[in-house]
Amino acid sequence: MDSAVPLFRMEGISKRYGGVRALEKAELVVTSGSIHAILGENGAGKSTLIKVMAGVVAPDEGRMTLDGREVTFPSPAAANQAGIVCIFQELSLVPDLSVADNIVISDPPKRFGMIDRGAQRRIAEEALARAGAADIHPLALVKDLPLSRRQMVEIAKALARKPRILILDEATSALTAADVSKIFAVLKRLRGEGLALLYISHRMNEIAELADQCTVFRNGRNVASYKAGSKSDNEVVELMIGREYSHIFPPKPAAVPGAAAPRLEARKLSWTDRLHDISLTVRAGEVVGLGGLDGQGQRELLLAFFGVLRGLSGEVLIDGKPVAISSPSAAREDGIGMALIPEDRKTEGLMLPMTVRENLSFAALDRLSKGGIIDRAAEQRLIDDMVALLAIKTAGLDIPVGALSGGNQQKVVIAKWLMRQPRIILLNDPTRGIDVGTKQELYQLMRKLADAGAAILFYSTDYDELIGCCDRVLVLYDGAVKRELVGAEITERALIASALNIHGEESPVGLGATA
Amino acid sequence: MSETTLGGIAGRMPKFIRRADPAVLTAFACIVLLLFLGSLYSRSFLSPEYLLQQLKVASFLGVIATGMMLVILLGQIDLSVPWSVAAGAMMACAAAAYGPVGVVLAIPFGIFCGVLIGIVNGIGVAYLRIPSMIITLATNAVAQGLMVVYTGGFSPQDSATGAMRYLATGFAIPGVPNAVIIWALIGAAMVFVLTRAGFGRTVYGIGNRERAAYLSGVDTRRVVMIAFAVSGGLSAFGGVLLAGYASKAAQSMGDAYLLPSIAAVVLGGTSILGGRGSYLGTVAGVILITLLQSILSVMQMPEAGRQIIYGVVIVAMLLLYGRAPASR
Amino acid sequence: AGPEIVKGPAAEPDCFAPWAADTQFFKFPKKAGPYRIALANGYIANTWRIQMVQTAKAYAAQKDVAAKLKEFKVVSTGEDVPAQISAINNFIDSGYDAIVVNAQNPTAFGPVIKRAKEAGVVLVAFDNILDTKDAINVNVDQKGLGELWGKWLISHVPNGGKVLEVRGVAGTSVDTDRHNGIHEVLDASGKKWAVTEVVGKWDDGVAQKASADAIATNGPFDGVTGQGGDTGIVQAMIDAKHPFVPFGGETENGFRKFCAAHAADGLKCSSAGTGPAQVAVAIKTAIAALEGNVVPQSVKLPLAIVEDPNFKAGQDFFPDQSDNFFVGNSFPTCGINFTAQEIMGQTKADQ
Amino acid sequence: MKDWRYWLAEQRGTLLALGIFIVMFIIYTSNHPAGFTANVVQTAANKGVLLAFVAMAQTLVVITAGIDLSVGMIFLLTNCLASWLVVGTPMQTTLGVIAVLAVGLLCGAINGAIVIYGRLQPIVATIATGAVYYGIGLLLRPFPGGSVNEDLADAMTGRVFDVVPASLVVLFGIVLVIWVPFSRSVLGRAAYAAGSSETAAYMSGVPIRRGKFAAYTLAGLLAAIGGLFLTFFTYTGDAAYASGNAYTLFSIAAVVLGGVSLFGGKGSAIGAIFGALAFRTIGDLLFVFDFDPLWQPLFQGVILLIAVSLGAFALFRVRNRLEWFL
Ligand SMILES: Nc1ncnc2c1ncn2[C@@H]1O[C@H](COP(=O)(O)OP(=O)(O)OP(=O)(O)O)[C@@H](O)[C@H]1O
Ligand SMILES: Nc1ncnc2c1ncn2[C@@H]1O[C@H](COP(=O)(O)OP(=O)(O)OP(=O)(O)O)[C@@H](O)[C@H]1O
Ligand SMILES: [Mg+2]
Ligand SMILES: [Mg+2]
Repeated sequence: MDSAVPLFRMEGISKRYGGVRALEKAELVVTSGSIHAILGENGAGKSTLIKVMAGVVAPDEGRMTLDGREVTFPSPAAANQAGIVCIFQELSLVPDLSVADNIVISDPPKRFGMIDRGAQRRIAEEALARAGAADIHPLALVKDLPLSRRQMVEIAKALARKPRILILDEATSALTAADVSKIFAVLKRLRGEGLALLYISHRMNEIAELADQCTVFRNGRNVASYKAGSKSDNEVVELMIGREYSHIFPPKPAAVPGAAAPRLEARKLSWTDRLHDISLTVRAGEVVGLGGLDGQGQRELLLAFFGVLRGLSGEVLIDGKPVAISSPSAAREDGIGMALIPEDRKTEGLMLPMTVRENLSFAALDRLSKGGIIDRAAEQRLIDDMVALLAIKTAGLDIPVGALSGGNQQKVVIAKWLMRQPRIILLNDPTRGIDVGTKQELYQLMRKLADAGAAILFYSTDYDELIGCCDRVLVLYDGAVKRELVGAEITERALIASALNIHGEESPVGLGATA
Repeated sequence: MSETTLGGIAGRMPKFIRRADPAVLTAFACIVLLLFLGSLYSRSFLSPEYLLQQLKVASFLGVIATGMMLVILLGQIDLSVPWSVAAGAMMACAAAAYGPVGVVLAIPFGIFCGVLIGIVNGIGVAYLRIPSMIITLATNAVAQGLMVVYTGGFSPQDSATGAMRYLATGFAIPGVPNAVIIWALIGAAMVFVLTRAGFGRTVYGIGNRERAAYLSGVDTRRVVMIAFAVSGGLSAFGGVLLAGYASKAAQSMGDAYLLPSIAAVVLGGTSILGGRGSYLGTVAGVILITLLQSILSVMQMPEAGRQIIYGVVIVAMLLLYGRAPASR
Repeated sequence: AGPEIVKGPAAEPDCFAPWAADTQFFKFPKKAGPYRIALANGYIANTWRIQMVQTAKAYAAQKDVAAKLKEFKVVSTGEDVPAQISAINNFIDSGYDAIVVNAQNPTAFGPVIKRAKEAGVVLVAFDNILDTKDAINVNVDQKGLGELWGKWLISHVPNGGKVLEVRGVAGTSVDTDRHNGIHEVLDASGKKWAVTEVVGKWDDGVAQKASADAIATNGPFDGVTGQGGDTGIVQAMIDAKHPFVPFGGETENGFRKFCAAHAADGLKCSSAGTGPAQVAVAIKTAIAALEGNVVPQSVKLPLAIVEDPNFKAGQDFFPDQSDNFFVGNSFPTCGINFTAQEIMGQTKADQ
Repeated sequence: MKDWRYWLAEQRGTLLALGIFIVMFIIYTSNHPAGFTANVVQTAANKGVLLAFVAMAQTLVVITAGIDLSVGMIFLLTNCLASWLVVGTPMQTTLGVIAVLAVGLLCGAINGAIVIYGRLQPIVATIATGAVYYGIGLLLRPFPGGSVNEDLADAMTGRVFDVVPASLVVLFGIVLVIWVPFSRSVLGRAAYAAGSSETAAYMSGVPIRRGKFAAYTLAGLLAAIGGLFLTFFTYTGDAAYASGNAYTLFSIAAVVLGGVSLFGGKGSAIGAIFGALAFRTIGDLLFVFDFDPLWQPLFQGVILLIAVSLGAFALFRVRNRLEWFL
């Protein structure tokens, strides 16, 4: 494995965005036939580093060598030519093109100068099969696929380019355990074929399973490189966050108060063929998890509560009284007080070019205004509170929120809803792509909000989170509640088993929850 | 970019300039340049009468461009301006035929007709999700059809009322044409709405990402609808003022205002994609366009040359400051 | 199946006056009535065109005319020339006997004229006429109009001086002819004239703005001539407190109202032109041709001229009518005389 | 899902436009006094093909999520130019045609360069270049006039074998020679990709700039073909501002009727062609129905309003309100 000249080397790479130092003399050495994990907090500069590598971002200074020869990449296409292929954190699929079009997009097969559709389809099918996603039809439009499928297409697309260095920037953050294990098998095979793989993830268990070599980034610098397995998880996390790291999950309260009417209740909620007779309750002070494989109706369920879906049947009750919520603006009204932290913060949670201030107060403008005029003093007070409460790291309130790192963006999304002091909080996979430190803060916050009397419904693709945070977990399968796990029943084994619906002993479907 | 030096200079400027967009500053600089070039041709381009005259004429475009800006901030466009202007003017004059009550209600009625057109646009864009570029084109055609039917069938009265004349050409404050005062008032209201009111914030929010605004619990459809209604109303009001200026309404009044109003908003640094822009910029854009048209006209440039210079100047100015940021 | 080329004079020589001495005369084969006649209009959305369409309908509805018509159809195709060409093609294919056209473009109708000739369809153009010897043109002497205005200025500003000329739509032959007429006369006068030209596009708003700018930068002027949008030009003078000066202009009602009101202050006007009623002459010509009468290939319309001090309310202008209304709706030699009410109130009366 | 279903889903917009056109055309011809004759079809085809070319031009740009408000003016400019150049001997005529097409390409290329390399928003950039092109057209033809090789013009606007309108044959040929290769080329795909998601396309190493540039340039070419046809149809050149603007706006309407998304990335020029033909038939309907002349513009406006609102019916199928916001 140790050859004299490393396959790829980056030295003294710096990149600044305005006043932010995304990278500061960063170094990286990549060798063939190994999986190199890059770790670091949100905003540590991981994505920027690999964007430099992939020709998306031009570094301010530094040099890169490939096979010992100095290279520069003026465009992603140039990096591709050199055999560097990247799966970006923000997906780079073209939504209106088909899966096959996307897979061959950088270099489609040609005949008589035109794209050869037959050949393209064969290449796509082969690549999909290699990525373990043969179930995706090559003619389907990417925009019609759920996020997790798109991620698989992204991987197939990368493989179709026959890379020498394959970079995955949080490529698994939207994937379910089943897909992840498929991907891992593929990655390990590629390593065997002599590729160099760079792997960025915030999921420690994935890194433990996969990586040969690890490099930790902090504040735009590489602070440590070590052989995988040579450091304990706690040591690694401390390297990442630069401070002592203790317990992840806050303690759960002993028992959930059960006297009053549940804050949020659903009775036989159905919607098209995606939700089937879902009944559930969430009490004030409770954190209820939604589990199951990705795409089993969890997102739709949250959207249904929030008034986004049309043609719902069944009943939704707030404090025991039936309500008809027909829009998010109805859902956030005083009597209901609901908040939704949406799935995709960049397109659903935030207006990226607008300032942190404008984003924070956006959902609470009606509360902060008198006669339609914003009370700027009140706005400032509330924003200060929120920034302090969530420890949002920002260079100022008047910079675009898009300039914050992923984790801090997510905090802004949450803070923007907390400004309304919601009574019911729906969370749609809020920790996706967020570093351990921030995650921990979010877990604490969730519990704090519950203790203060909020009812929380929490969907996560991460089983550890469900186990660590939730008082109860409802496992969804094919749009219906398959099982309810309470307290100590919430184990990884139980979650996975019921998610795959492979339980012999079927529990009384969901209805138990309404009691 | 050397921020330190820039910051140093900016630090010494008054606050409103420091906060202004470089695009807006450049636009104002272009105005000065234009006047300078004009004055080389004839001294009278710097005379107060001429400048006031331009400001007065600019205020008609200014009022119309205000509505256009609101719509553009949403990331939409309003192509129904020509016949909203004409309908506003014609209906206001027509109302005046109905006795003293008609005369009193003339202006509100004209504006109301514009609002109606705007509401149809708004329903189409916000509720039926039809691209604004196409629905406003269609309502423009419908409004034109209605006006043709109306003119032909009802032998309308089309002289402006005294009030309309007064608004467009009178002087409430000596030396300052009323049209300019009206534009200033509407502009001030717009600035206030855009910077201080919740409505303005939501407009910017929707322009940036309507989906996120909707999920924040904002009734985005209503906001879009209101914006189009306001745009229609302002176009019609522009028509009312124009009718006052010309002391009568005519069918083709609005034709000359569509492209200039879009160009003015964009020259003022507002992003045609929505979500970004300041009213000060629109003011600059309006004055710029008006001056350019007027100077070319007075220089007796043949039409062909005027069109060419007009186009080249717009492209040149946009290249100067209206460019999107580089992608890397 | 084209017309026979014959010697003059025409059937009604006073009405169907030949354009020039060498104008040819047509005699179409006589067809049995009643006829199907179509009006292929282009643009519709301005007062002139609306008034024209209304006049056409009013004329076709007159008893003696209606008796000769089986069908009178009007189609407006907008500004697009090919659409108008297609409309005429369709009329030919549908077997109309005569087609009256206000052409969007004088030169673009060659192929259609050919087809009409082959099909034996009578084609009559008016207002914007056709550049051809194969169709009938009902023609306004645009250059003569310019000459008239030029002479008016010379007679009222005898020593030459500064003149504001507000032109029409650039690139149209009407604009060029009128412009040339004015300048030829002025140049021939031997006096010194400083003419400021601006483009008013025959539109009050545009003309007013352009005039206001011109007055502010190049004024004051000793005389004004405007091809259209004249109400706006006078308005600009009033707004700028420009002294009233002699004015040669078109026939808008609003302009004549001003002329009548401010004549004493120096607004000495010559108001001349041909109103939209010329469509009636065109229809009349078509019918005459179908009846086998001799008609000139190019008919010269008389100009409706009113000059200071002869503006009479209720006859030359209508104080309670719209400013945009075009006066000059009578062609006495053709027996055509509409009142304002007849034209603009027509639909109302029908309902 | 079966393959053909994906194909169907992809072609839905085009097929819908085809359907609308066929229905309207049947209404038109069955009420036409002359009926469904070769003459009537030829007249409709000649008029429709003009707009079809301009609409195809617009489509190319719209696919990249841009818009070209100068197509109408390129159309006029090339018309004026053709009225000077496309005359004389077959050799001269051929050179003239080539020159006219080259000027169209150049205009498109200038638009492309300003939008892509100048990084200006297409709406304003093309408003401005449109003014310039119009000005040049007016310089070339201050008055309507000029001439064209009438043999060529008659051949292009006549009929092949006395049945099929030649203009339709030419249109078909242009589709085969320009649209089909473009849409299947790497550049064409780049244009689609750029329109659908410019960042994603860029990050995937797609040559977006070249793709967009090609789209704008070919749009200029197609508009010039339209301009040539206008010359063939009218035998003259005419710099009529209103008409240039009208074609620009009509082309947008045609594109939308043809199922091309103004947001980019979706649709085909074939759909736009049917959109153009359908749009033109709206105007023709006036001819066969006896409307009071003053009500005709209103009728056209209302039909247009209804036609563009048809797409809104899909809204009732939307079960997830987030789909409102693309
Ligand atoms: N386009 C940009 N404009 C301004 N600042 C940026 C931009 N991209 C990144 N940054 C800043 O650079 C820093 C590094 O960002 P980067 O995306 O590389 O972090 P990361 O390690 O990938 O974080 P995460 O784990 O959240 O994805 C952050 O502070 C971020 O705010
Ligand atoms: N193999 C495939 N090939 C092409 N398209 C697919 C494929 N699988 C899914 N899709 C498309 O993705 C969309 C959603 O897919 P799918 O039903 O698998 O989602 P999901 O998240 O698994 O939800 P659920 O399990 O609740 O049905 C469908 O509209 C379908 O068109
Ligand atoms: Mg990252
Ligand atoms: Mg499924």
